[in-house]
Amino acid sequence: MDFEVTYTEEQQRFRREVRAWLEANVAPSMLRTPTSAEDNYRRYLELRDLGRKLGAKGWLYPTAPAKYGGGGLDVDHAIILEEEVDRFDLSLPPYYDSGGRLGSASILVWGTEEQRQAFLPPIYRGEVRTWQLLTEPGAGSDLAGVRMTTAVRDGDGYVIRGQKIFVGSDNGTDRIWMIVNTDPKGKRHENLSWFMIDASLPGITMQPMELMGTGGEGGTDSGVKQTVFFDDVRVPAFALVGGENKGWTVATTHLELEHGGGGRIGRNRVWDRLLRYCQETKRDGVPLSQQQDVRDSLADIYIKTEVQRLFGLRNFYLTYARKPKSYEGPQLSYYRKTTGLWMTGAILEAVGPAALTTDPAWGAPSGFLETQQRNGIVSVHPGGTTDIQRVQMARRIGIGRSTREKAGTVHGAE
Amino acid sequence: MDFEVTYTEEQQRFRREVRAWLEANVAPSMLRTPTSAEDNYRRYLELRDLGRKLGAKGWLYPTAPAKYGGGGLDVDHAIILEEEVDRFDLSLPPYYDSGGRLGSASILVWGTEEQRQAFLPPIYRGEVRTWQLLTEPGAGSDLAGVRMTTAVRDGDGYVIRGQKIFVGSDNGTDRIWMIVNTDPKGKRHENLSWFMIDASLPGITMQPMELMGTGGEGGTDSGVKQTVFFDDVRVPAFALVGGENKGWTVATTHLELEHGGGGRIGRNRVWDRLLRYCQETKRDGVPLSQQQDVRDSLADIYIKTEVQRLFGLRNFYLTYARKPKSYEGPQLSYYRKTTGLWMTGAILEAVGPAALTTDPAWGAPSGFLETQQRNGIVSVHPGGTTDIQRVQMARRIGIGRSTREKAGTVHGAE
Amino acid sequence: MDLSLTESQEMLRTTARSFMQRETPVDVVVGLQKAESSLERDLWAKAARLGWLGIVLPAEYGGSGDSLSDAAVLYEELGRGPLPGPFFSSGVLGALTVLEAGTDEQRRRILPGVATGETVLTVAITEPNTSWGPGGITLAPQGRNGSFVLNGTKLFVSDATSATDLIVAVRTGDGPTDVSLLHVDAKARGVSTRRLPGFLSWQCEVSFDNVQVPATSLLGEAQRGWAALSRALERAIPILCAYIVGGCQAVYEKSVLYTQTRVQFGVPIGRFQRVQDHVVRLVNHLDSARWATWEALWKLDTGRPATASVHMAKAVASEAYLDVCNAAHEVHAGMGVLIEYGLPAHTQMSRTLFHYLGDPRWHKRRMADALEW
Amino acid sequence: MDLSLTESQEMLRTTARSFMQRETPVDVVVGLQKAESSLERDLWAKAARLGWLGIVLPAEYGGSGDSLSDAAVLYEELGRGPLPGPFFSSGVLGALTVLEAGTDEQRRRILPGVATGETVLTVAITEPNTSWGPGGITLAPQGRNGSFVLNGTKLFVSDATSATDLIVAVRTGDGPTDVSLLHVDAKARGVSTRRLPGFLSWQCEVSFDNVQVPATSLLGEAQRGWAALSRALERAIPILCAYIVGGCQAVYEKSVLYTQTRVQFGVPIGRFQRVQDHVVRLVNHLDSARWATWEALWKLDTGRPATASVHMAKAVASEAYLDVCNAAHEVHAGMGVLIEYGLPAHTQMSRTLFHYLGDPRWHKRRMADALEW
Repeated sequence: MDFEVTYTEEQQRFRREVRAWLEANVAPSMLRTPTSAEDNYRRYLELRDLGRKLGAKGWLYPTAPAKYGGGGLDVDHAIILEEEVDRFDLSLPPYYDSGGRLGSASILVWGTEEQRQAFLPPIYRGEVRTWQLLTEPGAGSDLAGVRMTTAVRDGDGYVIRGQKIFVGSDNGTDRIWMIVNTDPKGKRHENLSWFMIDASLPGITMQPMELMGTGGEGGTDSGVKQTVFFDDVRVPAFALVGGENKGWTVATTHLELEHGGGGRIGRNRVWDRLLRYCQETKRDGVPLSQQQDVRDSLADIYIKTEVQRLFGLRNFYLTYARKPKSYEGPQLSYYRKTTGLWMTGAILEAVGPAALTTDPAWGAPSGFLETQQRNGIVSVHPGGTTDIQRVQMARRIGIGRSTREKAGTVHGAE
Repeated sequence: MDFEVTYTEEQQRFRREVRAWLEANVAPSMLRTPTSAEDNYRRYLELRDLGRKLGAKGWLYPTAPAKYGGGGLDVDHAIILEEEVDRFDLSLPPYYDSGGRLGSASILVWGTEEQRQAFLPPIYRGEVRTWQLLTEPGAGSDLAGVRMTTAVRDGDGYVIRGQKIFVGSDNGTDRIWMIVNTDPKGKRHENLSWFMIDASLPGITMQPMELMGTGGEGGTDSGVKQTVFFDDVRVPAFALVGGENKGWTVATTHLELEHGGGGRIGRNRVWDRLLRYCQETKRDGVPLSQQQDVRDSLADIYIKTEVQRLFGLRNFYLTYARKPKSYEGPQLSYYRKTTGLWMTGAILEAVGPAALTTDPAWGAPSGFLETQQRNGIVSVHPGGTTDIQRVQMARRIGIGRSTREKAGTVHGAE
Repeated sequence: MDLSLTESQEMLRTTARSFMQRETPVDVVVGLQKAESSLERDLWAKAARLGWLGIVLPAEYGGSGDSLSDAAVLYEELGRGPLPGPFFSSGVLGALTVLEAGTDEQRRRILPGVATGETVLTVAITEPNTSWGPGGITLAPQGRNGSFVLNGTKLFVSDATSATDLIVAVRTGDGPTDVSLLHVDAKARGVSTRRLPGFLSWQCEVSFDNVQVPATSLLGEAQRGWAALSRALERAIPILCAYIVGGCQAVYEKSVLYTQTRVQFGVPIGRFQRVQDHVVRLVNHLDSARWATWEALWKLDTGRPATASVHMAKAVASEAYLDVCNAAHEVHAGMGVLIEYGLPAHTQMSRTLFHYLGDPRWHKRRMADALEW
Repeated sequence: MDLSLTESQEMLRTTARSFMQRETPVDVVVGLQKAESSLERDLWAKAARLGWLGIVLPAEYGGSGDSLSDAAVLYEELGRGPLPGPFFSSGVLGALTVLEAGTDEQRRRILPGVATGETVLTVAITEPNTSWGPGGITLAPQGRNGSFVLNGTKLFVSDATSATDLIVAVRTGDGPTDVSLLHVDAKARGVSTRRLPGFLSWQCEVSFDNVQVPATSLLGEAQRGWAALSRALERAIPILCAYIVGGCQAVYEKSVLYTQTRVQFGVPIGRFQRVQDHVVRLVNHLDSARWATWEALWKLDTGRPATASVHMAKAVASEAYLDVCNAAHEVHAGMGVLIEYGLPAHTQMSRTLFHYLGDPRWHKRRMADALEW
């Protein structure tokens, strides 16, 4: 076995190139905690700009096929990129782009050649941001139960109406990747379809939801998600991906990736900052990290983050070495979610109420522990609750149902 | 609220009477760890003898109606008896008598007057020992699925055939309290019946099962349960309790009591001995109880045993004050079982491998910790697994089913 | 043995519950969350008229002379909100501290105003070291012209932004428990209070910048402050636990209702064993907290040694509320994190009270000490 | 990056698994449980012929010179039984200790016999204080006529009743790590061994009553014993972890099969979410232990600093096996406690190995030290 990528001289050169480029193009201010709504928006625009620059180099979606505007890089180069971006506390993309990540992967597998050519380049180049729209008031864990948002064929297009909730973050989106019901009387799993549409179409309105936290992807802890309303929104037929009423098949790819099937390499950022905080914060003259109770808590937390890293590494390896997977995707997701929730208690016990405040004097730097206290809870739900992850695991292990369920396809045309 | 029984002068006199009687009649040798199978049998006979003496005074089943040979005592006197017996590390009855405890309670509720008069006095007086026979190879958690052991009407009696497992302990029994299928083609919950029969009837044979532990009631950690075979055993129709195919109704009483509905007062014996052991055992010159890690474990263990005591007290109060109950019975059972299993790990961590050995030099006195290590695991299953207890809790809380399920009746004719 | 409430306790419960339903439905509780001060004038005045602010005080000091168990019945109802405001800080911990520490003159001067609600107390104990033991108290006043001068910070002080009077624990000697209590006007020059921002409820910073405190503000005798405070805490903590039990109960009821009404996969989600198991975990915590709390209250009200029970109750209740909220979030998934739904108010309160007056580890260790292992 | 086994490792796994299936089915493993000695002559001889007893030894000492990862593949298969016997005690920990501590002469004298199986080693470290640190070693030999005289007890020594040779850690100075290793003939006058009875697997008491040990029996140099033992432990522990992973894997497979075939309430019990959740918990532990173990092995085999990883692997694996067995018992209910079913052999082994070579708390603290927090 080999738990590390062995880099060639050429790859090390690439690393140096990436690092130099990032140092030149990532301003430290991009990582600031916004001081106001306007500042938040300005910061967002800076990150989008960075995304476009990364996209132009093929580094925004490094392993995506070059012919559609992706980087076309092999996995080793992609790892180098992820590692280097990680050094700046950023992810790829450096802003919330859920529909871009998951929609593009789905389109790669299930879209027509024309759709790939039309939809993928703007995503891969960072020209558009895309949000995914799945949940409805009546369909959360039960995604197959989507019913409130419908698309009805009308001439050369479709008319969408309905409502989606828990969408995106703040500062709006360019594109929408959504699942709707296209046959209200149809059988379960045979009545859904996916659309990739413009967010600016007439009839689409958004209204922010105020939440305890967002638990979102790297950096976007705006505390806001949107309710999106569709009032007879006309979309072209071309926007339908994977075929009418074939949406559940497409969803298997989408969900496999969302459920952790793709794996992940890289360290746990909360851990790094937590350790540093405990080393730098003294109580009664002694660093927290030198107090036995705190040390014991830190050891438990560290081990869980390490196991999570190892699960992510394994899934990453299985994905890119194209090895068969079964329960590993939802296992990573389940482990990550339950660990995050458990960590809220472990950190609170270790650090005390300082973990709860964003106060610059008495809380942890940039309130990162307070964010963890919220997001450790909130993250348990998006992309499938812990309960749903266990449903998936059990099916793939081959218990609970008469036939063993397979992992969704995550490799597309290349 | 009042968490204690307030005793009258008369009751305190009763306590002194009980204590004096027990001191005169309980030989310390009864509590010995048997040195051989023969010694184990001798000890059993001594305990049976003690049971008969208790029975003659009405103290074996103190709250059972006097007219059937029980003590006819009120709850305060019963508590005094239990507390005093507890001081001798004994329970009432002082030997494994599951069928006596649960069978008599069921007969009190569901038996005819003739059956009460016939079956109850020998139990209450300690003249007979009774085992309960419920589990079959194909029906464990699913008690309603009993099918292998059948009783077929034949003239003035029934003929029983089949097989029961996980029965009793060692040294045999006098009576058998069992559930059988009396209508193999009948509907679920409408095809079972209970019988109270002589264990000496022709056609009944027993074969010991070797187990990791028994997890049994007070004192009988023989490590043995029986498989009982019934080869065309003829029993009188009078042995049928509660009516043919009415067994599921009778079972609700039986199970409510078995699942903790009756409540319990009294301390946790493992806890008392564990604390004493940790105070008396030094490592590197320091008592275990003075070492911070051990102290922390002890605090966690103590709290769980206290909560268990409080749940038991609450159920005891609800039962004897005849207040309505819902999930409290299975909650106590669930808590007791999960706590016992959790304690195996907590004790192992606190005490180290000394918890695992019965060695007189290096283990805990009489190997009581080793017994806990086994029985904490084994006790999770008898009388309904932790999973089944949660099924019951959920139904009674009113979730999971359209109608809320009620607790079984535990009060009989008096 | 009798594990039911008395008739008068049942009445108090009914009164309090209908008051809460009328005056503080979920939207009111949620609306209060962002206020700098937790005290809502109108509510406060009504509570005073109901006699709630002096519930633990003897009649001679303007209170109703109820038992701690009676007070606990009330606080269980307040906890259901969870109703913010310095009810506990002033009416229980503050009141009991003055009762235990003050001279009779001081009690007569301070306590009637507490009962009427004019005086709002809070007790400032912890400092940046966040320790709840006497060793954690390092704020030492300097003496000047027979009065005290305070310079320093008290941290995580509950409801300080709504307090009129602060009881401040200060170090006045080198012995481990050489602590005194000062009664400080919250509006005195040099005193500033602010609510700490974040995922916590009205835990405040109190800063003292050359604050002059007259000698007469010393509650009772010097160096006896810790002993008095310990007695007050022992009686106050179970009432805080009752507040927590009320919170757990409300979250339990919310969760059961949700499992019964939320339909996914064509059935109410309560049909799924995993969802049931979250509720089972929740109710086990709830009942653990409830009975540990009530046994401690019973011991205190009947004059039994209660120290170990009180420590156990706080440890159990703190852990319970935290995990009850976790379980409820698992039941509710996305719906539970909507601020307007009301669950986040409990979640935030559960995190706050996890540490307030001592976290579980602290109380478990004090429990072990009290049991003389 | 490559997280798969090499071809030769796959072959070793196949060989070992078919050997185990043929030679040590469940009834054989269960049958061995009560024996005073864990060593079954016939099995031992066959294992020796397969080269398993010298798998970690260089060729010059009669071994096969395999990597630790190779050895781990073998031990994962042995752990599936769980196959008892001093395979690990002699062939891994004993062999590595002699390799690390001994002079070249001593290695040449002792190790070839280990590889052939004639010599059966065990390393006696812990004493009644049950500590795995150097401070726990208090057994101090007296010098007499240039030889050592031993009086005292070593406790929880694995497989001592089947050992021909003991490596005994003794205290020979007052410094914290002033420990030396003695090579003692298990049949020497005054040495007695007995298996401790109870819910544990071949953990033995070794008593020394005026045992004369010649000076030449000192392995390597005096006072250097702890350093050598630490190096040996660092390499041996991940192989023990692999044995544990094999145990977890076997219990997992048993449990999955049972959920698929056991019918209750008319359906296989795997349909019930609660049963599934026991399996989920189980497989999460299994995979945690597996990957933590394999990363530590990889670090050792590639010469990377591995100390923290080794400590983590043992902590994770110890906790995993314990709770994997708990989860399996919940899946199996009554059936799981039948001795003949084979699960209790794992349960007992999981309890034994929880502490053996250091319990999770011990290793977590050493991990924190190694990470220099």
